[in-house]
Amino acid sequence: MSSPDTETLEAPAASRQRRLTIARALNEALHQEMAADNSVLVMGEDLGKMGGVWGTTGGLLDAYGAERVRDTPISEAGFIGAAVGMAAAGIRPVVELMFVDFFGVCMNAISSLAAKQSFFSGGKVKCPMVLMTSVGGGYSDAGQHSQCLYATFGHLPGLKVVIPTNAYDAKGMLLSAIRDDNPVVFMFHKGLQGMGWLGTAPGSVVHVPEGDYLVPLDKAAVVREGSDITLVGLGLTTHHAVDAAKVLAKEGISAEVIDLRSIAPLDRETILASVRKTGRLVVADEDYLSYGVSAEVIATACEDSAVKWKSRPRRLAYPDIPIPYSAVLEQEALPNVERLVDLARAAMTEK
Amino acid sequence: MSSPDTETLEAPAASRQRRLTIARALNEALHQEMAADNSVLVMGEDLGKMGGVWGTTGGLLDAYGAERVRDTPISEAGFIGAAVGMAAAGIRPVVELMFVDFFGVCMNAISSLAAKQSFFSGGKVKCPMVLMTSVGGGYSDAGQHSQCLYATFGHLPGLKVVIPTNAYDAKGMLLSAIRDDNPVVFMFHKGLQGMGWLGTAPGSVVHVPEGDYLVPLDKAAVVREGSDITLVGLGLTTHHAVDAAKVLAKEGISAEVIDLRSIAPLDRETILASVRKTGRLVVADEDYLSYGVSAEVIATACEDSAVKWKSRPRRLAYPDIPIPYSAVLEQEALPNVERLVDLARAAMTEK
Amino acid sequence: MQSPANASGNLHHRLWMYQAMLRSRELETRIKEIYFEGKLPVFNMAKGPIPGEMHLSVGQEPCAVGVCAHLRPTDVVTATHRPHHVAIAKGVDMNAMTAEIFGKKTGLSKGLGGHMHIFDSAVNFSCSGIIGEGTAPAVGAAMAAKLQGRDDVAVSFLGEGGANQGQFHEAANLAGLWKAPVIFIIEDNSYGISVSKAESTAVPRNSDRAAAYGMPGVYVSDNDPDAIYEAAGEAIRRARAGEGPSIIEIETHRLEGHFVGDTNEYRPQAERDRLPSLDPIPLYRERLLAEGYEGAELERLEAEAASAADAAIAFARASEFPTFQEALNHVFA
Amino acid sequence: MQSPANASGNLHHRLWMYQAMLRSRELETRIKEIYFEGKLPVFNMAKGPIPGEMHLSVGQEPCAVGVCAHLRPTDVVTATHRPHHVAIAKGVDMNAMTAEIFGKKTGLSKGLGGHMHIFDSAVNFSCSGIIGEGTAPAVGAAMAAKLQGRDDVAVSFLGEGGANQGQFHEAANLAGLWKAPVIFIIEDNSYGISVSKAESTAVPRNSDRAAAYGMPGVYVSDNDPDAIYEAAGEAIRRARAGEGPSIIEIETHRLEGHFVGDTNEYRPQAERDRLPSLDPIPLYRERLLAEGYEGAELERLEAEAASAADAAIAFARASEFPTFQEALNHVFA
Ligand SMILES: Cc1ncc(C[n+]2csc(CCOP(=O)(O)OP(=O)(O)O)c2C)c(N)n1
Ligand SMILES: Cc1ncc(C[n+]2csc(CCOP(=O)(O)OP(=O)(O)O)c2C)c(N)n1
Ligand SMILES: [Mg+2]
Ligand SMILES: [Mg+2]
Repeated sequence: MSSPDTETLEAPAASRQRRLTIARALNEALHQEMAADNSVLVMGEDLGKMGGVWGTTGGLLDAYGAERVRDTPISEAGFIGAAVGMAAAGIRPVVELMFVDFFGVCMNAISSLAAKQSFFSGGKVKCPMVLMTSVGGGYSDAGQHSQCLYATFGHLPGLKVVIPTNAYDAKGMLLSAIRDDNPVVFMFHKGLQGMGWLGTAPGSVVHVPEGDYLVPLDKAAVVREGSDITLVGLGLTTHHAVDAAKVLAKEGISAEVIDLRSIAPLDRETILASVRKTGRLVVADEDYLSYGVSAEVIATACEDSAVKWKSRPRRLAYPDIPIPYSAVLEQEALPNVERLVDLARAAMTEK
Repeated sequence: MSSPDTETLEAPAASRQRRLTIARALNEALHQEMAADNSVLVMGEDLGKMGGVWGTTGGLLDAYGAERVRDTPISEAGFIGAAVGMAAAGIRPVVELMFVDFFGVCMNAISSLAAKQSFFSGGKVKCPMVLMTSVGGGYSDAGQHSQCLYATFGHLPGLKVVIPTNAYDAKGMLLSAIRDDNPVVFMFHKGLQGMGWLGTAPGSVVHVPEGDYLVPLDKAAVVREGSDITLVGLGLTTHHAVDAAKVLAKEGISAEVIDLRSIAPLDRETILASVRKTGRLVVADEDYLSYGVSAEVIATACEDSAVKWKSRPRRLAYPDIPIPYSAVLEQEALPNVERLVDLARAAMTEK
Repeated sequence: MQSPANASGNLHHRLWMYQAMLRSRELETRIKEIYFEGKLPVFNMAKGPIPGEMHLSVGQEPCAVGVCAHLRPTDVVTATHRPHHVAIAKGVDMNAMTAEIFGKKTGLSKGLGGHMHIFDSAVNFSCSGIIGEGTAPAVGAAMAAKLQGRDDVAVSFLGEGGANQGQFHEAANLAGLWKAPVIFIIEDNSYGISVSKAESTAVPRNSDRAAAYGMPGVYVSDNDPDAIYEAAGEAIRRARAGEGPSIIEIETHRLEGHFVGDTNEYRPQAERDRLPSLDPIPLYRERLLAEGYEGAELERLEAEAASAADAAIAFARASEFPTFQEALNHVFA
Repeated sequence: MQSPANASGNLHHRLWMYQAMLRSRELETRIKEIYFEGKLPVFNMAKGPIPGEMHLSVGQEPCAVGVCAHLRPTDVVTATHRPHHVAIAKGVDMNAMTAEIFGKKTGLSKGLGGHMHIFDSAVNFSCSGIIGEGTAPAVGAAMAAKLQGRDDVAVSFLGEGGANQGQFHEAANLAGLWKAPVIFIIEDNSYGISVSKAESTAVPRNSDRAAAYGMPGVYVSDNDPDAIYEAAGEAIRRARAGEGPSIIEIETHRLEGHFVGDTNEYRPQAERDRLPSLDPIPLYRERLLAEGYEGAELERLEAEAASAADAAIAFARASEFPTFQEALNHVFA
């Protein structure tokens, strides 16, 4: 397992470690990969002069110039589609869709064009493109700037879809994504990004090695081992799950926490290995409930013949409503540690 | 239950019954509703002079004129977005997205604009729009003209998403959809449509009353009762499930068949009532497997405390690959009766 | 705030424009100040009475008032992520709008929408945080008026950055094709966040793109309320008369950052230094005085705007938060 | 089939164009006939050796040959749902393309793609069944050439109907902005399925829209291979020289229905009656003869095209179907 050890998600790292935010880790990965491989190009809105709304591209324009670090018009279908054409010609474009919520203006370029180049060409045309995009809410940015849409991307074939939970994974996964010959949708959660102007889950800020390393794009991580119940999360809900596990530990409940990291492909083996051990499952997802990640994880476990259920699986997800602006409403709709703990307790006591 | 009785899906209707294809039933619904309500307007590509690629709008142009039956440019984001503006002003637009596969060029108009008008306006702005769209493959139209994408639409809040399985439901559901004050994504399966140039599942051609009647948009139908196992389908896979049930019946297995009809909202009660009775479940879905309808149905049943499982739930869905062109490959990838029967047999014998 | 098109005529349109600009400015000045409440010392966007992003229209008020001075409540306006000036000029209820911005139950949308989703069906105003999203619905609204035999028009506001969205192309083509009574108002403030117009747009003027859609295109320079009023008046007259759509591009200025908190650092220093001198409100005040309007009258309007803004803030602050049931109630009509 | 830009020079470009038109026509004539095999008596699109939709380019061959005569294998072409003429003119392997259309393992994409997804990486050709989809990748391909220091160009073919897609606007703006060496070829056959250009497009000519993107726009009338050759030559020369993109709109004719099976009934009778007289191939033959080309030479090319088409069909028919493993193998690279 190439992710940082359990402790990094749980406790401040030892003092001599270099702890970075996800934003800084992504920025470092981009710097290093652009230096190492001059076929890498960065393109999107406000990535150049401004360094990216999400702090990922700072310094790249100065270091690599305007040819390789391109600010674009507000034409997502255009520049993502253009990236596919570049990728076929041997360039490795990293493009940004500023908010995943804007997918509707450019989804064809992603799910038809990028995702199907390999298939339609019988494997002859490659699309080594990374689509970085921010997900998640919790800061009252309302219904067009706060969605996760994990399952929207996970459902459509031909895309790899990943979401790192901490800075170590973020750097290693972005390096893997850029080197991958396939389109990778690289989601970063705003509540983990470590921007100055947004609160950040402390567990996302972890030690990040300076050098080059890869974290695989197809492996979930067991971020905490346990024996009584499996808690599955992704993005911010992984942190909720770790926090819930700590609360449960005080009650004598040993929870194993799985961070999906990738939803396409979904690492079904890691999920199954855990649920076969614990016989109990709670999935925490910030995406909309219906036809979401939580259902897929539950179905995966329930289809398996080797799981011996001690209680029925449960899920916590965003209700099937647009994301309300008012903070009181949004906070009530979001999954949180308390509700996750409640569900885990229920799974321990009820059938 | 307002759908035709079990027999209509299974046997030719009595001779004095008026049996229509889904295409004719939809056409009749549009004619009747345009006559009854002059705020209804039809808009899309090739719907006027040509009468619609899917045979749904024949005769409307002559009957209601070019103001109310509008051919459009190939500008889906434009005309669907325009329909939202019309709908807010009291018009009831029925628009067509010729193939659901083209969603990527106009999804913002559907999932952001149409779907969220009510929510964003605190209930003050309505969007009584019907988006008709064709789904499904099986006739070698390849990877951009054969998808179902049920879950893609079902996952996003603010849309009602329905798919009729026979002409009776088609007419009654379209009338309900037009009169509904919300955006309804009305999917019709090409393999059920009854176009001259496409094969059609015979069970879709059923008696359709001439008059006005409504079929609800939020209720699944038990199209065949049974006690040993529940088979859940939607669109074409409902017909597969009925056929599978007939095969199973010969083996002494009593299968109950549920036609979802709506995936948003999903009629969880009808599913649960059946699975509580049978304790066995197989879901057949022509949409991509992961994060699809099949997982949601399984998760719904597995979350329920009242289901006493006799064997684990199973699913048959389109594999997570783009749809191949070559007929031999496509047919191998599609769910079919045989595989559904196999899964049901396995559910009867294994844990 | 009724537009002069509907007001009983005793308020001259230039005073109305001045007043509407002031109202927007006074409200946004207060919003900006309150926005920082609770967010400091370490700025955190999630905190305070006005959380989330906040895009101010400071400097762009002339675009709103010059256009909306011609509109009736039954005319439709779609605006953008930067909506306040247009909303106020269109006559959106300031108290309810402010309450919405505070996420309160008394807000236009009961707090479900927020600052980028101001919907006021009483005056047919809406806006959206997705660039280009309002263009096509405006065409639809215009066609609805036409089909229903009304001589109402629709106006779609967008930024110069938004004019590079495909949706705009599709909407403009539909409008030209169907001779829809719609006017596209492009507020050219030279920037889409940090990206300058020269870095985003292949031609110097979006008004020249009108020819691609068979409609007139007009460029109004200098952020001048009177010139905007003239140009918009002619376009709206044409639209009402069944002569079809228009594009008007207006040279305007974003005096603040893209959103509150953005420090405009990507703009050249000389340009930033010039910004205060470009404030259209004092410039218009001078012009009105020079042309013989009474200082006392202007002061009265200024005081009125300030107190309207105070009242709106007070109303919003005093209002209750919604209950969660509201969020569940309005997913569907 | 190498274009004259690469051929060793012994084949004059007009003969090359004639030959490439013939090849496309001969192949499509056979495809049309075979398309009905197994589908009758009750036409069923799912049946026969060539199932699914089939869009023929019959009548539009001049657009393909006049442009591709200037291209090299390293130039990129993106085409549409109506791709055969362009593919053949770009030098796509006819046998492998035909096998793809038959869904065979020897097909360009092993039968995974089909007629709307002809991909030949040897000559940098691709196409797509979604209207407008090829426009932006062409801009990207053009920028790649520029960034990699090659003087290759990219050409995006689209229909006049496709020019109303938002993607085209975004791609054209990017191209103009970045001075990408890309040429947009709009095949104006007056129809998008049943919808005429007048019913879909706010302006008579898409070439006039070029001004909206800061690039030259040229309209070529009369479906004339030589005129297309001239116009394309100039645009491609400009692009290779770093002078930026162009739009060329070509008046052409769809002599068949939108797809095989479509009977063109929505077209006025007089227009349908006129169609056979508009066939560009006999017209071009007459011109070549009138200008002194040898009849025998033309007959040789005709025979060659027919036998190339026969060979392609025979190759496709004789090939095996793929195994399902192929479908699993290529979801990812
Ligand atoms: C489709 C889409 N892409 C990107 C964004 C992010 N974004 C918000 S405002 C903005 C700049 C808009 O520029 P312009 O249209 O000129 O309006 P202005 O902000 O200058 O008023 C961008 C890129 C968005 N909201 N929607
Ligand atoms: C985005 C999208 N919308 C609609 C269609 C359905 N469709 C296929 S071909 C076609 C007409 C295309 O017209 P045009 O661009 O003029 O090309 P032509 O068929 O005349 O070659 C349409 C509407 C599609 N394939 N993609
Ligand atoms: Mg701007
Ligand atoms: Mg055409």
